[in-house]
Amino acid sequence: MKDMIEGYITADGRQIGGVLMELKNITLRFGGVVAIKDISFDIREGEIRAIIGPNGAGKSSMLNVISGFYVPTEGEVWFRGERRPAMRPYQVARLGIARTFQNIALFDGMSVLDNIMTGRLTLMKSGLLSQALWMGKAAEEEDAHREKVEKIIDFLEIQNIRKTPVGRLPYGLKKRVELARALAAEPKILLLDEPMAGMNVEEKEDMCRFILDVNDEFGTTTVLIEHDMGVVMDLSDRVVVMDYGRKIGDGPPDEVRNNQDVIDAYLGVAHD
Amino acid sequence: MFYREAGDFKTSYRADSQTFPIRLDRMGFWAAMLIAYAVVPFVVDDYWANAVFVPFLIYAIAAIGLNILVGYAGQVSLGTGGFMAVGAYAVYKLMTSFPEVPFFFHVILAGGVTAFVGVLFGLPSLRIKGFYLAVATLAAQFFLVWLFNKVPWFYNYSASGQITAPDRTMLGIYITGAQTSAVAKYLFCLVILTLVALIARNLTRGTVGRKWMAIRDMDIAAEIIGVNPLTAKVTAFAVSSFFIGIAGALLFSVYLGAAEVGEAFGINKSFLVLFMVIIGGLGSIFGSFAGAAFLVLLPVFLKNVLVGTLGWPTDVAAHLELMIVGALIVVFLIVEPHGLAQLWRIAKEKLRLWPFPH
Amino acid sequence: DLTVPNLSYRTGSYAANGIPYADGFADYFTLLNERDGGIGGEKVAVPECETAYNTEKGVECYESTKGQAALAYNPLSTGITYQLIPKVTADHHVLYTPGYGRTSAANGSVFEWVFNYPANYWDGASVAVKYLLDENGGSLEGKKIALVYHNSAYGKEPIRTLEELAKKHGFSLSLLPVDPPGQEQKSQWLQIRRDKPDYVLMWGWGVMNQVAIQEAVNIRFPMEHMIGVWWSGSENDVGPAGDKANGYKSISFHGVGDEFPIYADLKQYVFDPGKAAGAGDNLGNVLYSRGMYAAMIISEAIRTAQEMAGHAAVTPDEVREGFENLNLTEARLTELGLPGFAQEIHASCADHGGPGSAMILQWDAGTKKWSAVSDWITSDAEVLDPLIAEDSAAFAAESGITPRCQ
Amino acid sequence: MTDQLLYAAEAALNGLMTGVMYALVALGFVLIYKSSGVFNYAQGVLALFAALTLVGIQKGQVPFAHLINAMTGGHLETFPWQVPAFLAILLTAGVMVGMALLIEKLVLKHLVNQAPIILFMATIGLAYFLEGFGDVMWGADIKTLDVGLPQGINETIESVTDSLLGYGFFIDNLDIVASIVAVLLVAALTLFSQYSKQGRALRAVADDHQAALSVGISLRFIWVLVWSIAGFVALVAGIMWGSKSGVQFSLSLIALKALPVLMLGGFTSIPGAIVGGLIIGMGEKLFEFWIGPLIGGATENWFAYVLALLFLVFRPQGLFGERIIERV
Amino acid sequence: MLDAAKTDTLLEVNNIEVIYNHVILVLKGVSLSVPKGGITALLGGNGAGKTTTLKAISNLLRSERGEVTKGTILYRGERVQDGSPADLVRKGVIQVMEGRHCFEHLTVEENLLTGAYTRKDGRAEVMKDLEMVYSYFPRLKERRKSQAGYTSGGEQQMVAMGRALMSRPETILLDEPSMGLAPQLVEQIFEIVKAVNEGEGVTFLLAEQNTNVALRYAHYGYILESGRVVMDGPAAQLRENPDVKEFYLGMSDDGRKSFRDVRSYRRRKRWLA
Ligand SMILES: Nc1ncnc2c1ncn2[C@@H]1O[C@H](COP(=O)(O)OP(=O)(O)OP(=O)(O)O)[C@@H](O)[C@H]1O
Ligand SMILES: Nc1ncnc2c1ncn2[C@@H]1O[C@H](COP(=O)(O)OP(=O)(O)OP(=O)(O)O)[C@@H](O)[C@H]1O
Ligand SMILES: [Mg+2]
Ligand SMILES: [Mg+2]
Repeated sequence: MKDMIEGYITADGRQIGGVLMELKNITLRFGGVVAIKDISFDIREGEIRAIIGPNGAGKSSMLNVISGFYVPTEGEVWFRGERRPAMRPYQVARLGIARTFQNIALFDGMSVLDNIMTGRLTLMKSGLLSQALWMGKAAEEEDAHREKVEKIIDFLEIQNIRKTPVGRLPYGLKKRVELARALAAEPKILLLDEPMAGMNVEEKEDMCRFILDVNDEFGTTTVLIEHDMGVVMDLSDRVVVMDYGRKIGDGPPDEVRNNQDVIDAYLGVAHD
Repeated sequence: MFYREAGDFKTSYRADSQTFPIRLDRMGFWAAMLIAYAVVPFVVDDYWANAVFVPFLIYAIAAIGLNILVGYAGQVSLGTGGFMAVGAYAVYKLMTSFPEVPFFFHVILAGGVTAFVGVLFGLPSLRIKGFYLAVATLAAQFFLVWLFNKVPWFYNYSASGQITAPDRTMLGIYITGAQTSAVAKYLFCLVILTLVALIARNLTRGTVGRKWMAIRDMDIAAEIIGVNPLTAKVTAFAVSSFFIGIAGALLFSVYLGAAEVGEAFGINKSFLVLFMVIIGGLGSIFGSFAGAAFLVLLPVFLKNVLVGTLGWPTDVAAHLELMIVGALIVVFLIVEPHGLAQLWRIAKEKLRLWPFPH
Repeated sequence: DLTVPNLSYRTGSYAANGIPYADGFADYFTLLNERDGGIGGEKVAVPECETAYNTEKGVECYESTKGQAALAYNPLSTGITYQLIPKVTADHHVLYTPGYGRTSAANGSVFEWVFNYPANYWDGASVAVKYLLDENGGSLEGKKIALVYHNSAYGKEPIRTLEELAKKHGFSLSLLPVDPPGQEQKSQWLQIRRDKPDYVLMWGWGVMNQVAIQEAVNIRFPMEHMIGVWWSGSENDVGPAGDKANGYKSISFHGVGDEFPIYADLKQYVFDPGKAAGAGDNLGNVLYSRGMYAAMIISEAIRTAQEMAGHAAVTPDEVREGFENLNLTEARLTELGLPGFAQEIHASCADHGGPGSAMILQWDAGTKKWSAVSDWITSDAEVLDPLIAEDSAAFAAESGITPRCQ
Repeated sequence: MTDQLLYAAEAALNGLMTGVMYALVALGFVLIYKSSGVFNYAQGVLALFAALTLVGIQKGQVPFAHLINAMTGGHLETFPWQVPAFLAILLTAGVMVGMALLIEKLVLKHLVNQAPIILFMATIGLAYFLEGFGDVMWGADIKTLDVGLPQGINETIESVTDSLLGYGFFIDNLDIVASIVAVLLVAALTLFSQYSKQGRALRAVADDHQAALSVGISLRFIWVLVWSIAGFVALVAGIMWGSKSGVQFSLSLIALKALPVLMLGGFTSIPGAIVGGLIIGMGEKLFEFWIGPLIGGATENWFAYVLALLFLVFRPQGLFGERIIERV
Repeated sequence: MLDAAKTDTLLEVNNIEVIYNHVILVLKGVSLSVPKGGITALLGGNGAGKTTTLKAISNLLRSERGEVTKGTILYRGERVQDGSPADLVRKGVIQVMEGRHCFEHLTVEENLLTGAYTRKDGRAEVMKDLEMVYSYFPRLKERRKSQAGYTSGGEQQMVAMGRALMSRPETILLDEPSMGLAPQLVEQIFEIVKAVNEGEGVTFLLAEQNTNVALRYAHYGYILESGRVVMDGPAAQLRENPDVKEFYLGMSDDGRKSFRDVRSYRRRKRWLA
């Protein structure tokens, strides 16, 4: 338990810190359906934490609990050593938790740029009046944030679609824009729900690169749900495996991959 | 290639986020302003000013207001008539209670009062969505009309419950009342419309606007990325009602001169403004102008053609007018569901490519 | 040409009433043009403009016609009237609103350009009460009267007067507002059924009238005890209730029916040549007659103006003089082929409201005809004059008008 | 029982009956909304148009007579015949089906997969058109509709309650007929949407136009079907309301009274329309009875909406509406 | 394995051009032919136009304000691009749309039953197929009574797939069937595709990003890039193509590379771009 608090250095030399968030005995029920059954795990600062499991296992529901959209029936969420009180999702977002969605949830009527700018809403402060007049603070703030957003746009290589309405984008680019929006919030914890679904290998590689770079550069803690085992095994530091709402495995990728329960429930065959 | 954006490079984000990033658009805008301020006042006659331009300007204000709520924040409202009535009665009470205060401030204050009422009726939008909300806003429409009809204080205890705008001046020129010249009315409304459009434009391109649009496009996701739905919706209701209140105040005091609440601010008004917004284009300031112009001009145009030119009986003409307006609305929606603003955008894209089809 | 715009409504909620009125108005002028070559040899143009009972369209109509030196406006809508009052005063056009509009416009010293003779709403209220007094041997002490009214400026008009009259005559008055359009009036009529008022007065317009009469029939309220103002007493209103509406009464300030001699001329010059404005199925009915009445008064005022000015092509200012000096006698009415159709009018600078008298009509469902059951009844000037003075003084103060006619 | 209570009971009962009349209009809305997600503002005008057509056919009016006369200077009025009520109703129903076909072909077909508000606007356009069209076709004058429905107080109920309670209740015969018809309609429509082969397809279309297309549901067929039924329901509503007030433009405004009913019952629930109608009808009558006199009366218009609004705050999808799915 | 040359062409797309919103040109002359009884894969990156191609075929384009402006689409030699989607379903072509598109308010079972909307062979047959779908996707049987809107992403994908199977089609157009499915389920879905294809002779045209699996099961493949077909050929052949290997299969000369190494590696130039 000791190193839980102090952190460690990974094989490729990244610094993993202490426990940033801890989920304690989370249970989530919808009427008769039990989506999550008494699950506990922790997320450490700077790590890439994967959640895997068969369809309907409760992975997305878990992210929803973390981001405050679902209130767990039982259990507690601890963040930075304190118990997080009941909160509305927008309050959770202000704590520095950003996410992407499994079913893309972009704002279809807005341009790519505006979508990404919404990611920074929690950081923008100017009041209604100064915005109405578009003088002084509002305009300056807008420019300052625009600059940050442009960096992210460059980083994700979506400069050429900046002004396109997102409704027209193909699926893969939408996913990328969603990632950009989440990154724009400069989050402490980044929650990614199947960011690479519907992409081909080349695009997955790009996406992995982004995730790794973010993690490297800003030390952003990342929680990743993904069905591509290659990606999960290569990227993540630790993996939680869920099945039917229960946790059936938790540990470094290699360990999980060889866990018989995980193989039975999820992988089918042992993956390389 | 009449319409070009190539060669228009921006060197700062400020320049890139200005209202008309493309030079040609900018020139068009200044040309329009020049015509509106320096040409129209000298060429219009009373009929055009009183029966066409003034209502157009006022409805454009209302349409911008409603567009903020429906087009930007995605909250469908059918209470516009009621909110306009709040503006009208507020301005009436202010004008009669504080005659020494300049009329311009009355109008702005009337907007403020309406904003407050709008926020009250906007609160249920936290729970109620879509058409349920649309129908719920009718509660505001009917309740407000009833209230202004019922409580004599609002109409200064006049025998019939009508309110009549007293004479008021700005800089020594009559703005309301019978002596007002058509051009004065026109210019006063034009100035207010210009201000309203600028403010609306500023709000919709910044943080507030993005919050609204986020709520509109997907409210749950918006909340999860950090938009407080309460404040976003409430500000949308407030700003929208503010503009609508101003429009109501002007409609009563400058345009009509006298009003009775059920007649001038009935549910038909709500629908009319909603039409303007949708025909013009949801989520577009330009669209609000286009929609208002279209729906103010169309009946006048049809009437003049059918009765004036073709000499048909007025009732046949009126019925045909209804049919034509109805059919045109449907045709417009079929041709371009996103309104005149979108047609304009497509036209520009075509022009840019011209003479090539794609 | 002499221009008299016809601001009519043939569409919208009140189309059913607007149509016969506009027809009567237009047909009368057509008759003058066809038979007499106009007024004083000058043809009358009656450009029609559809307002749909909508105040904004009313403004549009006004603006589009005022350039043609329009001589008089008659918009048949209280709302439009209120809007036009300041406008006509500034632009110098006569606004003629027989039996509707702003009651205190009867005071010509304040409302220079507005005329509303022969009677206004307050006259109507007073006439109804006087008629009931007659019916009850001169006393209404202890009687209960209910007013069912259109919940709008128009419907609220008689309340003040009736309250005064209730004080004076000792009857109790209960007020039952009906929200327009008025399709649903169960609450009001259940209350009437419970309270059992002796009489019901009605200030309605449009569908409200039909539903009220139907509901009254439903609760078996005696039709003879129900009196509608002139806007609640047309064939349209009693039609849907069928035979059961027999005996319903209404006030009127003009005669009805197509037995007047003028109809021979109308037939010869207007209907038979196919020049009629409508389909011809409205002849002689209440609203058609009222449209005709308005046209007749306007044309007589123009005639007076021509006589005073000494030329036929009169201006709006001259026509105002004509209105103010109108002297309509029974003899003149007979000449016009309308004997007994209306009361005499002797207007003056201060008096724009006329005699204020009206009669009571009753509906015979068997013959489908209205017939008079009273003589002309004059309103109670003792009660009304102070009210009019008060209201017009308030308007004068508000709009900074110094009363004329001293 | 005190008089006040008896009166209140009478008001409540009549409110229930009135509510059923509202529900008749609301039903048309529900049907169309449920099956296509279209909020059909034109439902009220549809009722007006149906009633106009019924009277026109019954009385043998020449359609477009006024227009033809105006153009040709003729004197067309009526045909030399009258059509029996029953036959006229059948013919009118036929006209409504024809109308459904046209609406689908000219309007809806071109608006597949559009946002609900666009479809809503299209129906308002349609309402304008129909309003003008109805006037041109049949004239804007008021018409008396008589298909032989009983009207006026029901004397049996009056005398029975009088002998039992000492106060004879007022119930309108027309309301009783309307209630019976409404119950039959609701039962039939519920069966249709729950158990017929098309029922599921209707709901599928409302959820997702594209997906419905992709499994081979013909939107055209569904829409024609539903609009025909809604047209028929509008005819029924038109007959009931038209018998009471005559047929004229204002008839279309009853749609406004149906909206709070709809909201309260839930846009997608057929039984909800009836239950919503009962609650609204009774609520507004009792409010007018108790509170109305204190605040000046004529509260019914807004109270219905406020009542519905209060319900919605607690149940945002109405009493029986489908749960609004909120997921990410 | 099927030999494309020997079988009839069931579906033929000739040089079609698609424009959205009157201005956005998306397909710039795409031609395909789908042999009867075969599994044809349509591969390509994001925005290449796979979905658009499928929608053009199934006539769903019009409801997105898209239009086929040039070229023809023939099914059994008949021109089909002017009809409605329902006509096509009646002819036996059904599409499983990208992004699931379940009927949210209907239960899982009702969703499946709508798939049988056009069938005329009686309730018993439909029920049999329902059982068959449940046997393919046991998870759905557990959730049969829940509203589809509340099921997980993968479950919805199964619903969409099952719904298409319920119509007993002759041809299925599958848009990204594997998206969001757990690995063993991806295999399973393709096994089902194979089984249905072989057992019942159903023809498949599938758009897929998971090139690896797709090429393992397909007989023939087309590769689309920015609205054009840039390469086609029998699946086995495509799998061996070095470019395909690199860009779509993620293989370099020395086997699969780790996603962790992507940072340090530079891409070769692409064919077009
Ligand atoms: N709001 C809800 N109401 C009812 N049931 C729900 C709700 N949200 C989730 N569920 C159920 O909970 C279970 C877990 O769903 P969840 O979306 O978390 O799965 P998942 O692990 O993300 O699966 P997938 O990989 O398919 O996305 C599913 O069976 C789903 O139907
Ligand atoms: N409704 C639309 N309006 C305008 N453009 C569109 C529309 N739908 C798609 N597009 C454009 O068409 C192009 C092709 O999109 P399509 O969805 O067919 O790609 P795809 O190959 O299916 O990609 P993915 O693998 O991401 O699903 C994209 O560039 C996209 O921007
Ligand atoms: Mg999931
Ligand atoms: Mg695709």
